[in-house]
Amino acid sequence: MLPLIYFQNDWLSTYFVFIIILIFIPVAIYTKGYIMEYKKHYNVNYMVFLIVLFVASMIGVVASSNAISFLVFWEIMSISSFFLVIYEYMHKENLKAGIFYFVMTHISGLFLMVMFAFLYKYTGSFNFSEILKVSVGFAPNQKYIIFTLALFGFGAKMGIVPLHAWLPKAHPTAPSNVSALMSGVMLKVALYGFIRVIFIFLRGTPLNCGIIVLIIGTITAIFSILNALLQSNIKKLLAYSSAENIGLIFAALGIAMILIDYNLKMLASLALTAALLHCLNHAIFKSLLFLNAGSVLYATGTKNMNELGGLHQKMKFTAICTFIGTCAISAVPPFNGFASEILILRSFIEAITMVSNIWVIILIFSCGIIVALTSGAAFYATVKSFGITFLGKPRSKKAEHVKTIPLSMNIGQGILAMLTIVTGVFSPFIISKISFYTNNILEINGESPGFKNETEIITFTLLLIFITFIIFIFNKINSLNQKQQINDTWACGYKEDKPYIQYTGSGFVQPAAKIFGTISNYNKKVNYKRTIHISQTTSDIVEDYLYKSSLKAVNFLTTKILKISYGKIQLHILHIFISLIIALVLVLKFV
Amino acid sequence: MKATLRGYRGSSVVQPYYDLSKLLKKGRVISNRSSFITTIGPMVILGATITTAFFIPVFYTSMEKTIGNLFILMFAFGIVKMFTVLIGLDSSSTFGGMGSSRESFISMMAEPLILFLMIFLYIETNDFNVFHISFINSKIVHYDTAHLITMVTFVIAILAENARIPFDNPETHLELTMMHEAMILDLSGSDLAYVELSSYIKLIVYLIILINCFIPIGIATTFTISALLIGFISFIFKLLFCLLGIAIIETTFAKSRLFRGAELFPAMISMGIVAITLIYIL
Amino acid sequence: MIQALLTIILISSIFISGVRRIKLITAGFIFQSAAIGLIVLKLGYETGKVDYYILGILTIVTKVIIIPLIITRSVKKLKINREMELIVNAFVSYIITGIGIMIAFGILNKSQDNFLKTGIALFIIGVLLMVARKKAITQMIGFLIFENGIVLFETSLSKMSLVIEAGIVFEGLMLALIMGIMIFHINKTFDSINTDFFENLKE
Amino acid sequence: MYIIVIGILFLIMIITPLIFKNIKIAGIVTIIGSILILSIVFKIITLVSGGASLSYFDEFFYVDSLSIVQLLIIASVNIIVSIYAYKYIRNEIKENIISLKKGGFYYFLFNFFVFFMIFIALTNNIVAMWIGLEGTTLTTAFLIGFNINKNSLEAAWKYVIICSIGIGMGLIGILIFVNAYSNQDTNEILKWSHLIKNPNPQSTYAIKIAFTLIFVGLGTKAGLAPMHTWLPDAHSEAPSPVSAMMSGVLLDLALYVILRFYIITKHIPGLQNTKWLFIIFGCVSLLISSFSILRQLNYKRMLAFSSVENMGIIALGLGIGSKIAVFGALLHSLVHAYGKSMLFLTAGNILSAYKTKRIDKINALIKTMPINAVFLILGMLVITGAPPLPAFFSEYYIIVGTVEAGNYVITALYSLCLLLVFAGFLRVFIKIVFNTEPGVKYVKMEKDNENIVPLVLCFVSIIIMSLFMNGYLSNMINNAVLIICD
Repeated sequence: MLPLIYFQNDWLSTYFVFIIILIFIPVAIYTKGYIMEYKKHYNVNYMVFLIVLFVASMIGVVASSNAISFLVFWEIMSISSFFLVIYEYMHKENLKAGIFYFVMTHISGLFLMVMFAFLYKYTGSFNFSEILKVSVGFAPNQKYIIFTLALFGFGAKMGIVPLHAWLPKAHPTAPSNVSALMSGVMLKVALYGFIRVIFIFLRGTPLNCGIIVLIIGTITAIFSILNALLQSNIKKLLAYSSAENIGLIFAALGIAMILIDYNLKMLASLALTAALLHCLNHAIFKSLLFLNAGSVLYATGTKNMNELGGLHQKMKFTAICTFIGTCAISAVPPFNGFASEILILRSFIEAITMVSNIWVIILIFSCGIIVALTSGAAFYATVKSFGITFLGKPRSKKAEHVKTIPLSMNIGQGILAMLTIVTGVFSPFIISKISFYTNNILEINGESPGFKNETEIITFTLLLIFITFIIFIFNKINSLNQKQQINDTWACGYKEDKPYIQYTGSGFVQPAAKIFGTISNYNKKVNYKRTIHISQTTSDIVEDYLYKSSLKAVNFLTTKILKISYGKIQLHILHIFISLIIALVLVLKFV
Repeated sequence: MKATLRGYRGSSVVQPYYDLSKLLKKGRVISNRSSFITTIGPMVILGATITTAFFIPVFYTSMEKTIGNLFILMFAFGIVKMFTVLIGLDSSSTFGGMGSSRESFISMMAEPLILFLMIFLYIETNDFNVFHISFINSKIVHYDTAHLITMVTFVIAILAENARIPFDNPETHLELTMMHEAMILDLSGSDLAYVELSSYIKLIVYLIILINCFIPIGIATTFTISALLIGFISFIFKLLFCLLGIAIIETTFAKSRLFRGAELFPAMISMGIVAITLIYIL
Repeated sequence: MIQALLTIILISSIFISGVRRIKLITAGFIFQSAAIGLIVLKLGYETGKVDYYILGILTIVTKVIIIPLIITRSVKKLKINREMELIVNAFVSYIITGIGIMIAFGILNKSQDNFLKTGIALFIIGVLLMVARKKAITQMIGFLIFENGIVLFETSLSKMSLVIEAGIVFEGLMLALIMGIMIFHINKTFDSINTDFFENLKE
Repeated sequence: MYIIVIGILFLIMIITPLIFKNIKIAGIVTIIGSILILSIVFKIITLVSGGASLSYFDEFFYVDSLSIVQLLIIASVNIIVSIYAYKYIRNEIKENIISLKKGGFYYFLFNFFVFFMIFIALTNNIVAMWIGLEGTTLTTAFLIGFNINKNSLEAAWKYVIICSIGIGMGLIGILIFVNAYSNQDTNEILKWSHLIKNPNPQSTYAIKIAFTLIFVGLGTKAGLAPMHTWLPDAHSEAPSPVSAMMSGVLLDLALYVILRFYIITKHIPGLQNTKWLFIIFGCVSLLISSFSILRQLNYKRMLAFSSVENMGIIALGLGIGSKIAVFGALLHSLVHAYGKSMLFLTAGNILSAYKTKRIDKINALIKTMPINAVFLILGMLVITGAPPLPAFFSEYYIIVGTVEAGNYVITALYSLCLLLVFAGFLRVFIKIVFNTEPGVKYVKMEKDNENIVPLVLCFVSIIIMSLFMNGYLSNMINNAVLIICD
């Protein structure tokens, strides 16, 4: 009755195991140098142990072929990640964030438990293979139930709006290598679960489910990227942006579900491929960016980008890596981000032309527009984080005296940066590989459309490099006979350029703040004392309204219920008799 | 040409090229703050624009071409944008920051228009390849409303992307009004030359895409002398026509405030939705 | 004879439910227990079973002699030996008692078993004393009355062996002892046996 | 024969503290005795492992797979607690909190208490079960009021009054229950094993009333809400070993007695719906306790509320009644015994070190008492059902049971309560263990290292459970499930 742990190896699991290990290796190398920072206050072996446990449990989740073992590993994953989040327990807010995170993951765990319980009820087994056999004949309402539970269960772990609020809390508080793992890999594990349940167990869902997923994905994307814009904490910005990427992937999945419902398997496999590819790419560049943020933190000891600046001189290598990451995340070819971005947009467009129902078309169209806006905003946000952090000149003392980064950290970043370029340039091959498998998920054979002449990107890259090189040579020749002088920036008439005359991160996003400020209820206070001082605050509206109110409700109930347990002994005796009478009435009436 | 419209005698058409050559001869002055971005940036920008120029049809198109994917073109301009913005931030000056901020804001708003353009073209021609698109569209004799609406949208997008009036004023050097200029304020000499040249090329490339995607009448579809000739002439005419149009816009409009400019985009998007519905309803 | 004893029990219990002075309550309780013991002995005499004799003797020994001793011993140390303010005042509690007895007899009007009815009446009164009074001693007496009811119940319907019954009664005695000792301690530590002082355990 | 040995052992264990004035001897004798008892219990388990049943003294004692689960819990927790008590009592005496005489008195009462519990688990006579429960009330009353002060006396008084009313009610129920069978052989009707064979009473009406009385009355002892009000006070005031024993074992045992009657009632045609008593009271307990846990200032009280919650879980599982749910319930009673005693013993260590029960007074346990901190966290994980610890499986099986039974409202409620309890525990324990006030220098206490062995034993037994889950354990529990379910 109590099952042991079972493993399987179908290609989906293999793919995700591959992602996990791919990210884990550089992060592990990075960790070796990074933990030096913690040697003073904390126990380092404990952290290493937890990380290994974390990664192992994630591999267990994606590899397990049985509901029970899936849940077991899932919970172990949550627990270990929780203890990693509160690893720096000296700061109170970390504890708060950690507790919030753990409660959210526990919610997701409970939903999943109930979901698998339903699957057990319908199929009479915890085994995935058994479930697969039976699940062909599911009635729509059964599909609805399981879909809803899966949406909440995995969604809470993925951080889709409105269940995202733990993401921007937990990721900044965790040590950077851990947040790289969490945002790069853990979210993908949740996605894996969602894909497995929806596309493999249920084999497509009713139309509404697809539409819901599409809408939720789009909302998540736009909401979280606009929040990310206004953050001045690097890691918080990155956390929001990973929520945004999850939103993109989710939207793509939604498209795929809609298309499956219209029985356009070919396109569906295109969208699914886009989602899976973006999983891989996002895993790579997001963990790269988190590692960079980690080294900035290591070197300067601050996460607030308004205090940073001009790091490119002291930390050249990190700067280059971050630049690559930034290009990738804002979908600049030939870095990997753009390949999946193209596929996602493309699946949107092709879906518009194929689907027959006009309302669905308009829906997809507007979602597509919003997604495009999102990618623009992503460009905006990441350029901000890179430019303000590394370029210009130091904005504070912290940014001027930087520690040197140990070699192992640089190696870790370097590997990931290499991966970013490689997966970008050779994306066509990866795409064709993935599409092959997505085809046999959706039980269609033959090449899906839309994978033609993707190889163009390689030609493009080669040409680009070639021409740039020519120009470079030309430039060298041409600048041989010229003097090259270096002096200060023109300071618009001031004597010498003070750091504070340059744009800060908050200033950089003023335009967006003016228009979209309400979404992350951004408010700015200017008080004109002897010196003009400006203070800005942002907070998550969903968190403010949804979570706070639910907490209020719980508190109210608690105060009411606590009254039962306290009071005079006579009252307690009365409780017994009242409950006796009620029970008697019930029993005599109904039994 | 613009000058004539403004009523005074402007400099000759080759004037810009003369400027460039002059700049190339100058030495370069680098801010002591600037990083590898400034060092390689301009060349990459120029390289990217030239590369894109290879990927578009000018006056000859066919179905056999395997290059010219519209996505790649659009994302390639992403490279340019990236580096320009970063250059702006690189030299730690005020206007650089301001310019790049506004630039990236505008481009963020312009992104949906580009997507809409692609959606529309795909609906029309069921392809993403510029060559194929122009090949197919060259068969169309009269254009329906949606087509024209999209064309207008694309024109606006071009104005936005190339930082022309009403979004930006390329001539002036009064700092508060400029975006593109502000970013490259601290470049000089050959770097400036590269950037300027690339911006010219970028404008032309956009115009060519516009022409060949929306009004590709008479473009050569067969590799014969006559066809090529016709194609070339018609192309020149169309190009001149477009430049004229831009010139008219630039002289009639004044540069609007940033947010006034931003308000144009929602309008464009609504137009886009109208166009899509038109296609499916008509 | 048995009817007379039953009436004694009922009267004493009604009397107990109203009075304030603890001595009087104890006295009423003694009467009641004595009556119950006599009833059990009488049954033993009629049926000639040993069980009943032993049960009766146990009851009388414990409830007429030992427990009142404990109570009086602890009452001696009290400053005030009367219920000052009642949660339910005397008048109302008389009425409640009456209604309770009526209900008890009403529910079981079919069965001819008066022990049963009286037992239930005793339960109600005991509960009333426990719920409506504040002094710990009164609560204890209430519980003992409750237990008297249980004894009546047993005598009416039990078919069980001697060991068990002895066990039950014996444990009742132990419970009474423990309560007495506790009241002793409570009186020492709180300087009162008023349960109003029981409010240290919050949260 | 085993019964006699057990009896003799208990006689020795009870007598020793009265004869010898030396506390050490009493403690050691208790430990040895409990170990011997456990070995005997294991022997009995091997005897009945095949689902068979033994009976001694013309079926006055009767052992089947259901009772050996309880026996196992009692005996094993007993060892742990007595090992703990050995040091605990000596410390208390060393610090002049209690006198030497009271130390002996403690052992006397405690062994009596354990004796009664074993008696309940072994006996076959339904009234004898009641006597056993009453006996536990008597013995624990003084143990709760052990160190005599205002709080403990108040708690003890509440405990005695409320529980004895409940128990009395249970007795009335049992009397009616027996009376309903007066058509059958007089010296047989008290035997559970007889009633289970021919469960048809004179009047089902009487049985309904009787079972309700029994449920509510003994439910008071089992700490089901809303009759649980004595429980938080008693458990928070009693000395830690006693509270461990009570909340880990005693509550469960009371539920076991109810279950015995329920099994008979279930076999009477037309009375299957009595299971709703379990479900409703279980849900009420879950709700009340899980909300109360959220706002506690005293960690022992919080643990007490959590045992109310666990009783609710077990009752719910028994009420659902499908095989998987009952399995979950029994498994959960096992896990809860070990986990909760572990938590209470750790709390005892913290209490003896910090001398306060208030949560806000305790910080940064990870620095001051690292070992106990680790065990606190482990205990939290065990109780809140974190895999791969068995509590996860038990709770999950109950979820599956509710879903299978098709009453989804209960599923939602149950999950909500689990979540709330989880949040409450997390808040408090993370605060206790990790929270550090800036500027305060935390030094390691020397009290940390003493009394670690019992905690280790608890955790080891939990680990052993999760290892043997597929082997002996599941067989044993499955046999018990068979007894309940058909």
